[in-house]
Amino acid sequence: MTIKEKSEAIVEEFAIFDDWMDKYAHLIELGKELPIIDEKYKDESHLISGCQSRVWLHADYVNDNVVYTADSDAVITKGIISLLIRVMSDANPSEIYSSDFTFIDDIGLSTHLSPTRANGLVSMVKQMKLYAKALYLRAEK
Amino acid sequence: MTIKEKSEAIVEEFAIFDDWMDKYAHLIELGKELPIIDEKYKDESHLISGCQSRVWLHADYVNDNVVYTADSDAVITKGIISLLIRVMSDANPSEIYSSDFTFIDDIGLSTHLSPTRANGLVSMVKQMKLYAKALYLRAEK
Amino acid sequence: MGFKINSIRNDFPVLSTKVNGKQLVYLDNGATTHKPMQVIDRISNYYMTENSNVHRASYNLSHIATDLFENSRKFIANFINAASYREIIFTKGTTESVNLVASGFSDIITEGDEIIITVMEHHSNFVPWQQLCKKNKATLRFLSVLKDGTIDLSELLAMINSKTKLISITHISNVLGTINPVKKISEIAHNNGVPVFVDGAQAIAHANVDVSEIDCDFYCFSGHKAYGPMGIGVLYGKEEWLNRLSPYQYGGEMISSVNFKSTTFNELPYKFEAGTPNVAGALGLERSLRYIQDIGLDNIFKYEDDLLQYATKKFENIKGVMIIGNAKSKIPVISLNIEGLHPYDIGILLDQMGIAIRTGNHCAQPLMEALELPGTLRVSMALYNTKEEIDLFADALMKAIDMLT
Amino acid sequence: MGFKINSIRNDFPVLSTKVNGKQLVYLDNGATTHKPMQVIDRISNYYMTENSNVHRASYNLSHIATDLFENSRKFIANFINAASYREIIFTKGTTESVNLVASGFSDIITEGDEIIITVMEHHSNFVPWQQLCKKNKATLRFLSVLKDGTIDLSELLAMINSKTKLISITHISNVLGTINPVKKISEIAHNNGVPVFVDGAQAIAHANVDVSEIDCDFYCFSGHKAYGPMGIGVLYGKEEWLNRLSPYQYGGEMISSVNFKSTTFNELPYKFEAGTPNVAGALGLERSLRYIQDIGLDNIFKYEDDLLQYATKKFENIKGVMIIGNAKSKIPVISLNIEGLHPYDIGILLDQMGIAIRTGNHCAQPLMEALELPGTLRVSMALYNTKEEIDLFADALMKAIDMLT
Ligand SMILES: Cc1ncc(COP(=O)(O)O)c(C=O)c1O
Ligand SMILES: Cc1ncc(COP(=O)(O)O)c(C=O)c1O
Repeated sequence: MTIKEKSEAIVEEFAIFDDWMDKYAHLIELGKELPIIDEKYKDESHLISGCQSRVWLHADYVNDNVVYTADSDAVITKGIISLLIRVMSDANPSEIYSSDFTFIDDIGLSTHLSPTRANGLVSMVKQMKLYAKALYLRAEK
Repeated sequence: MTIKEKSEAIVEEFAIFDDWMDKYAHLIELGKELPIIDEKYKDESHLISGCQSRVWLHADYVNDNVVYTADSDAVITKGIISLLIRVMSDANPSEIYSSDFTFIDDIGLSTHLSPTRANGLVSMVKQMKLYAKALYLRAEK
Repeated sequence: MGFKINSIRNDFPVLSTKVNGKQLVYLDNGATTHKPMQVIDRISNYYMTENSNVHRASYNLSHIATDLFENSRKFIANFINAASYREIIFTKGTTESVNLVASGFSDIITEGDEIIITVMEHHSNFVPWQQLCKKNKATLRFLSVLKDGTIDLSELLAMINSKTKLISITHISNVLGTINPVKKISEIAHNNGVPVFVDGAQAIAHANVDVSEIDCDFYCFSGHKAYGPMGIGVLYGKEEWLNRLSPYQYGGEMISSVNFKSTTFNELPYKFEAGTPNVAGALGLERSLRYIQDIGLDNIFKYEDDLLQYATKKFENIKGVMIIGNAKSKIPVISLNIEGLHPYDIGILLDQMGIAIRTGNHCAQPLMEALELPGTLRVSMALYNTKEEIDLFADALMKAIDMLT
Repeated sequence: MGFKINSIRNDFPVLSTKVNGKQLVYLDNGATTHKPMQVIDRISNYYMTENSNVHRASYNLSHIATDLFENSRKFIANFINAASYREIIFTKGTTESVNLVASGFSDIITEGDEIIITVMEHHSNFVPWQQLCKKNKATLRFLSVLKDGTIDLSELLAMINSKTKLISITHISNVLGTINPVKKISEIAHNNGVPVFVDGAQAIAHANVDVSEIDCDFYCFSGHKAYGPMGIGVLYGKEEWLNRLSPYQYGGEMISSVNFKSTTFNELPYKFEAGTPNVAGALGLERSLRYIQDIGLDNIFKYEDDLLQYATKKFENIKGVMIIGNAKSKIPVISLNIEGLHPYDIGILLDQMGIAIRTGNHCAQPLMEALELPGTLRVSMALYNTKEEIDLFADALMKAIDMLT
C-alpha cells in the first residue's frame, strides 16, 4: 500500500465512530498497543523537541525502507505516533519525504491534533522526514 | 499689594476681553514689553529646562524682597513670564514660596498654558520658588 | 456592594463562547484573564475620541491624552500605594519589567556577588537573573520549596550574606498558588542591606498589593492578568533605586537633550519610558483596576477563597488526584497530579468537553524539576468563575481519567 | 477602487472632534495617526470573542488566538515582502526595535569600530547607537544633510571603510519628509560587507516598503503611525542576522528549556519575543495594514502626493514662510520656518483655531543643530487629510503670523 492508501484506510477506520469520545477511545487504545521502542533509544538524543509530552523516535533502514519505532509518556501522543508509524513505516524514503500528513486532520479529532498547526505533531512529522532523508543519503554513499 | 491681590488684578484685567484673540493679543503685547534680562544672564546656567521655548530667569534680593528678570525667545512665553514677574517680583520669599499660581488658569487662556499641567510653566514657577528659597536661605546666614 | 456573580459574568463577553458545541469553562486565568466590556469600551473610546501622541505637542487633543495617561499613572500609584507617580513605569508587562531591572543591575552586580531567587519562580523571573549572573560571573542561589509549596525563611536567613546583592521572589506562585511572605522577606533583606524585587504577576488581581506595606524595592505586574489589556504592564521601583539604575532603552520622552557628542536623560518616570507609550494600554489597565476596585478587593478575595476551598475539597475526593501545593495562604490556583496519567492527555480530553485549563510546566521548569513532575494540570480561577464550573471541571476530569485508564 | 475621501474620513471617528468649538484639523500624523473603526472593532472583537494566551495551551480558545496571532505575522511578512514569517519580530514599536538590534550588536561592535548614521535621524535611531558606541569605544559617524534635505551618497562612499560595522538610516525623515535612497545605500553597504538597518517609522503608511527589494538587513516600524494600535511594532531582520544576535529579553515563549544551570532559547521569531505577546496589538496592526491595502497603496501615494504638491505651493506663497526640506522624493511632511517668529508661539495660536500641528525639534535635535534652527512648525498629512484642511491651516497660519508681528 502507498502512504496515501494507508492514510485513507485510517480515515475510514475512524469514520465509523461518530462521537468524539469513541474516536479518542480508539486512539487511546492504539496508543496503549504501540510496540514500544527499544529502551536503549529512550535517551536525550532520540527526544523530539517541541512536544508537550516527551517523544522518543528511532529509525532503521531495512530493505531500502525506513522502519520507525517510537514511544511517548502521554498515551494520546502514542496513539498519534502509532498512526504515523502505521502510515510511514516500511515505506521508501522518497515517498515519505514527498508526502503530506494531513490525514490526521481528516480523522476529525479536534483541531489541536492537526499537523498543520505549530505543535508537537509538526515536530514529529518533521523529524520522521529528516530521518528518512538522512538514512537515504547514508545508504547512497 | 499681596501676591493674591496682584493675581486678582490680572484676572480682572483679562476679564474685559471676551474673545480669545484679544486675550492673546494682550498677552503678546505684554510679552513684547517685558523688560529684558541683563544680557550677561542669558547663559546656560540661567536656562530653565522643560520649556518648549528657551527661558532665562534671574533673581536678585533687594530689601528682603526677591526681584526677578527674565527673557524667552518665544513671545507668548514672555507674556506669561511678564505676568508671573508682575505677581511674584518684589515680594517676600516666604510669601512667594507659599503661594499658588493658578491665576493663569483663571485668565481663561487655553488650558495648555495652565500651570497645573506638566509643561514649561510648571518649570518656571518651580524655578522662581527655588530662587526665592535659595536667596532667603543665603540672607539668613 | 455585594458580589453579584451573574452581573459580573455578563460583563465578560468571552464567557459565553461555545467550544466544540459546549459552553466554555475557562479555568486558565493564571495565563491570562478575560476583559470586561468596561475595559474594552475604554480602549475603543480612547481611539474614537481622545487618541493622540502624548507629552510633546502643544495642541488640545495631545493635552487631553497626556492628562489621561498621567492620571492613569497616578491612579496606579495610588492603587498599589506607591509614594509617588514617579515610581510607576509603564512597560509591556511583567517580563519586560524584570528584564529592565536586571539590565540596570548589570552595572551593580560584580564577580562573586550573589542573587537569591526561589525554585518556584516563573521563567520570566528566573532566566533574566540567571543570564545576568552568567554574564557578570555572579552566583544565582535558590531557596527551595517545601513539601507544602511554601518557602522556609530560616533557609533565607542562612543563605543571605555580605555577597548577596538582590533577592527576587514571586509574590504568588503561578503553579502552586502559594502567597509568599514578601513583607517578612523584605524585612530580612533590608536588615542585611539587600534590596528586594517582587514579581506580582499573579498577585495584582487576587491579593492585596501594597508596596509601602511590603516595603519591597521593586514590584511588577502585567495588565492582561488583571482583566486589563495585553501589551501593558507596570514596574514599580523606589525612587532612590530607579535613580540608581541606568536607562534601559533609548529614544522618545526618556531623552532630555541630545547633541552629536552626548545625551542627557529625563527624570523619573520618563527616564525608563522610551518610544511612544502605549496610552490606550495604560487607560485600559487603569479601567481594569477600577473595575476591581468597584467590586471591592475584599469581596473578590472572599469570593475567590470560597471557590478555592470548594474546589480543594472536591478535587481531594477524586481518586488518583493529588493537589500539589497546600500552603495555608493561597490564591485559587490549584495544580493537580493525576496518578499514572500524563497531564497532556487529560488536557486534550478536557478541551473536548469545553474546559480550558493549562497542562505542562507553566513556564516553571525548575520547579517541575524540583518536584520531579513532568508537569501538572493547573486550574486557575478568577472573580467570574463559579462553583458550577468547578463541578463541570471535576466531572469532566473523572470522565477523562476513566477514558485513559 | 477609487479613492473616496469622504467615506475614508467617516472611518475615523476622531476626525469629527471639536477643539475650542472648532472642527479639529489634524495635521500631526508624523507623531501618530488616528485609527479607523475597522481597527478599533478588530481589537474589541478579539477581546470579546477570541481572547487567550497563545502558544502554550492545549485548548481551543488558545489555538484560535495562536492561529490569529501567527497569521498576523505571516500577513505582515507578506506585506513588506519578507522571505519568511521567521523574520518578523513583534515589538512595542520602532524604538524598541532599534534598541533590540543595538543590544544585539553590542556583542559585535568592538573598540575602534565605526557605525554610520545620518544627521537627520530621530532620537530613537540616534541615541541607541550613540550609547552603544560610547559603551564599546566605537565611533559614531554622521552623514550630513544637504541644503535641500537629502543626503549625498558620495559622502557615504568616502565615509565607509573597513572599520564600518553598520549603517543605520531612516527610510523617511520625520522632519523633512525626504525619502532616502535606502536601496542604493544597501547596495553600497553590501559592496563593503556592511549590514544596513532601516528605520521605517515614517515609511510604512506613506511609501512602498519592500524589504527584499531594498535588500536591507533590518527594517522596523510602529503600528500607531500606520493607523494601527499603540504598543505594537515590528522588527524585520534577515534570518542570518537575527540568528547571529543574542536574545534581548528573557522569559516566556523565547525559552526552549531551562534548568538550574542554563537555558536554551527558542527558534526565530520567538527567540526575540519574551513575555506574553500583545496579541490584540498584532491583530490590530494586521487590520490597519489590510485597511491600507484595501484602499490601495498606489491610490494612497497618489492622493498624498497631490496634497503635498498643493500644500507646498500654498505655503511657499505665504510671506515670511520658508519650507525646510525640498527633496524631489518626499512624503507629505512639510517643515516650516517662519521668519522672526518662534514656532512655539505659532503652535499655541493655531491650537486656538482647532489646528493640531507639531512645533519643536521633533525628537531630532541633532538635525535642528545642523540646520541652526530652534525648531520648526511641522505639517504632516495622512490619507484622510484634505485640501480644505490645508487651506484652513494656511489661513490660520496667516492669522497667527499677523497677531505675532
Ligand atoms: C523616523 C522615526 N523614527 C523613530 C520614531 C519612534 O517611533 P516610536 O515612538 O513609535 O517608537 C519615530 C516617531 O516618532 C520616527 O518618526
Ligand atoms: C509569576 C509570573 N511571573 C511572570 C509572568 C510573566 O508575565 P508576562 O508574560 O505577562 O510578562 C507570569 C505569567 O505567565 C507569572 O505567572
